[in-house]
Amino acid sequence: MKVKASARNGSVIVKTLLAHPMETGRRKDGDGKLIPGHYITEVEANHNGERVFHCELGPSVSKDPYLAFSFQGGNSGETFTMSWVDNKGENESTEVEIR
Amino acid sequence: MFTTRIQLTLSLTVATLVASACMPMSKKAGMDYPALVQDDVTTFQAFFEKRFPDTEKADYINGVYSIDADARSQWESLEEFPPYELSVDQGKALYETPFANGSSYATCFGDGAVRSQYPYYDEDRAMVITLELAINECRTANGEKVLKYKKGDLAKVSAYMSFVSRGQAINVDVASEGAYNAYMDGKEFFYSKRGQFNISCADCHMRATGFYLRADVPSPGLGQTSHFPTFRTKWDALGTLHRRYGGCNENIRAKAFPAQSPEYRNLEYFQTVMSNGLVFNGPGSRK
Amino acid sequence: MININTLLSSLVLSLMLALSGLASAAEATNATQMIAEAEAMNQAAADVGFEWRDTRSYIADAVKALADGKEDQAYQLASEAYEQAKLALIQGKLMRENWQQYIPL
Amino acid sequence: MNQSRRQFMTRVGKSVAFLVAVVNLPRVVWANWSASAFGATDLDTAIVERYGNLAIADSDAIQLKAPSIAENGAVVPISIATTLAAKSISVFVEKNPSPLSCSFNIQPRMNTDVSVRIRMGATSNLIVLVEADGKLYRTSQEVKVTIGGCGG
Repeated sequence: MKVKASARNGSVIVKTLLAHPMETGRRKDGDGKLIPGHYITEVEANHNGERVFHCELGPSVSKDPYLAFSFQGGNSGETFTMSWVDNKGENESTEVEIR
Repeated sequence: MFTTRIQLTLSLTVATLVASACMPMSKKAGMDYPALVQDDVTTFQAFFEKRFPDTEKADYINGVYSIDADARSQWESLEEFPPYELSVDQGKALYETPFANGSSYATCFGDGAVRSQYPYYDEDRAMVITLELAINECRTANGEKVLKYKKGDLAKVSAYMSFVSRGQAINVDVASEGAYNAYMDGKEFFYSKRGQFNISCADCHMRATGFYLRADVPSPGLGQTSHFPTFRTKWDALGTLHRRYGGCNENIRAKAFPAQSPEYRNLEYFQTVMSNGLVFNGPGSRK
Repeated sequence: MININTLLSSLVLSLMLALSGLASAAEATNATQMIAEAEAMNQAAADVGFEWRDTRSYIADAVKALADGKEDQAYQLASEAYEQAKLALIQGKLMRENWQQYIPL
Repeated sequence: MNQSRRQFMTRVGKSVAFLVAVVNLPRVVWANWSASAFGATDLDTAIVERYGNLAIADSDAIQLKAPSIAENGAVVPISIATTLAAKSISVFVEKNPSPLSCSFNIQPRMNTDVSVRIRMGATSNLIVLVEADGKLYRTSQEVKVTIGGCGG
């Protein structure tokens, strides 16, 4: 997970790229067999114990999903966490420093 | 299916036949090659200035995005996390990994920021040397196997070297008869119609640039060599300039030349000369 | 409908052919000969650097058709390859002499 | 579209370098993913599964930024902003096999300004619905998707 977060005008602007294949479940492999769907279903961000971002994704979001959003409050030097979970229950959480 | 017979006829006109009889032959001894070439550069760049008065000259290094706002905003979004970033990192690792004999790419290229030294005309060997060729020659000189020219590790090393060279000025000299001949070969290639579609590089990248060719706007011919190797979404990988040349040629249904063939090296030489005054900004990301 | 351009163009084509010393149309009477002529013509186009993308695959298809006993199809495919190669060669020669006429400046 | 497992793991591995720290959080409690809405295969069903039968009205208080011609249908960048007091923002692609692409649930401190890259299988209308005041507000735009060109 790559995250860039910067504080600007009272908001924290976040841009993130989640490394994930986002298999749609419709693609076939070399032997003509369907590759099972494997995609991120939810992404969220928490700052000071409060959820500041939440998104539900489907398999039609691009490979290595890119998301940009912003939330109020939060200052340069503080941290927040970004997390995702996919349809197989795999997940990742990252603590991000606000620049 | 069997219709090729008539496909050429459109452009083979009487006029060209007549004109061919009065073509002067050039390439005489004692010519001022730099001045001749500078004239070409000035005329070539003026063509694009006139076609796209709103585009800053320096912006042509961004290819079609210098002339297509809709595509540019998509590209800028992609560049938030550039798709070539990982390749550049891998290229750096490759660059720093010693060869079996203990030397490394750094033995040949120092810190790697040498993009603007290529392509150049080697007087002794009487041929154009490109960065990719030099990378492989560095390998063979150190007892390593050559790498494939179109993609993979070689493209990654080239991408890393381009990355650390970003901003270097394009300023290719054409100072000798040999260099001029190579330049003229590239120029001839650029303007010659070829393939079943009978289309030249110039047809798409001068005549048709800025217009839709089916669903694509061909990029301007100015600045095309500044940003390679390029990560194409279509390839989902990095590819070198000569890989792109091959793809272009196949698109017009001409048989592609091999990467690093004299034809493509001379074409790269000519095209880079045409972009003199711009800067190298590779690696790039494109559709 | 024949317009003047088409007419002139075909005139030029035949003229070019005559000048190029390759005036003879293919004289092959069977697929084997036609394939050989197509190969030779395609090599000539390649020698001037103007081979087309698909000519070789037409020849390959012709060879395959012949091996499958489809003589007529093989002959037709080889003819197509021959025509492609012939035009590619004309194109190459024309461009070699006249490329400066095509500079859009 | 191709990404081998190995590449994927390399990426995951690499991304660690970008982190301040990888922390072991208590297992995040995830909201219910709208499975039936994401699984719907036509636009109307997807909307109903996501939002029930809320009234829909076109609105110019939603700014949708999307290309008119996608450079690549696999990566179509879109941005959405609205001045409405949004509770959620959902993106639908009419002609995708599953029209609902993604859905942002607006949190109290979250600004109503988001960007995402989506896949579009073919030229289609892109429809954005903003849920506010118990109603749905809509804006849409056609995005052309082409294949097999020379790539410029």
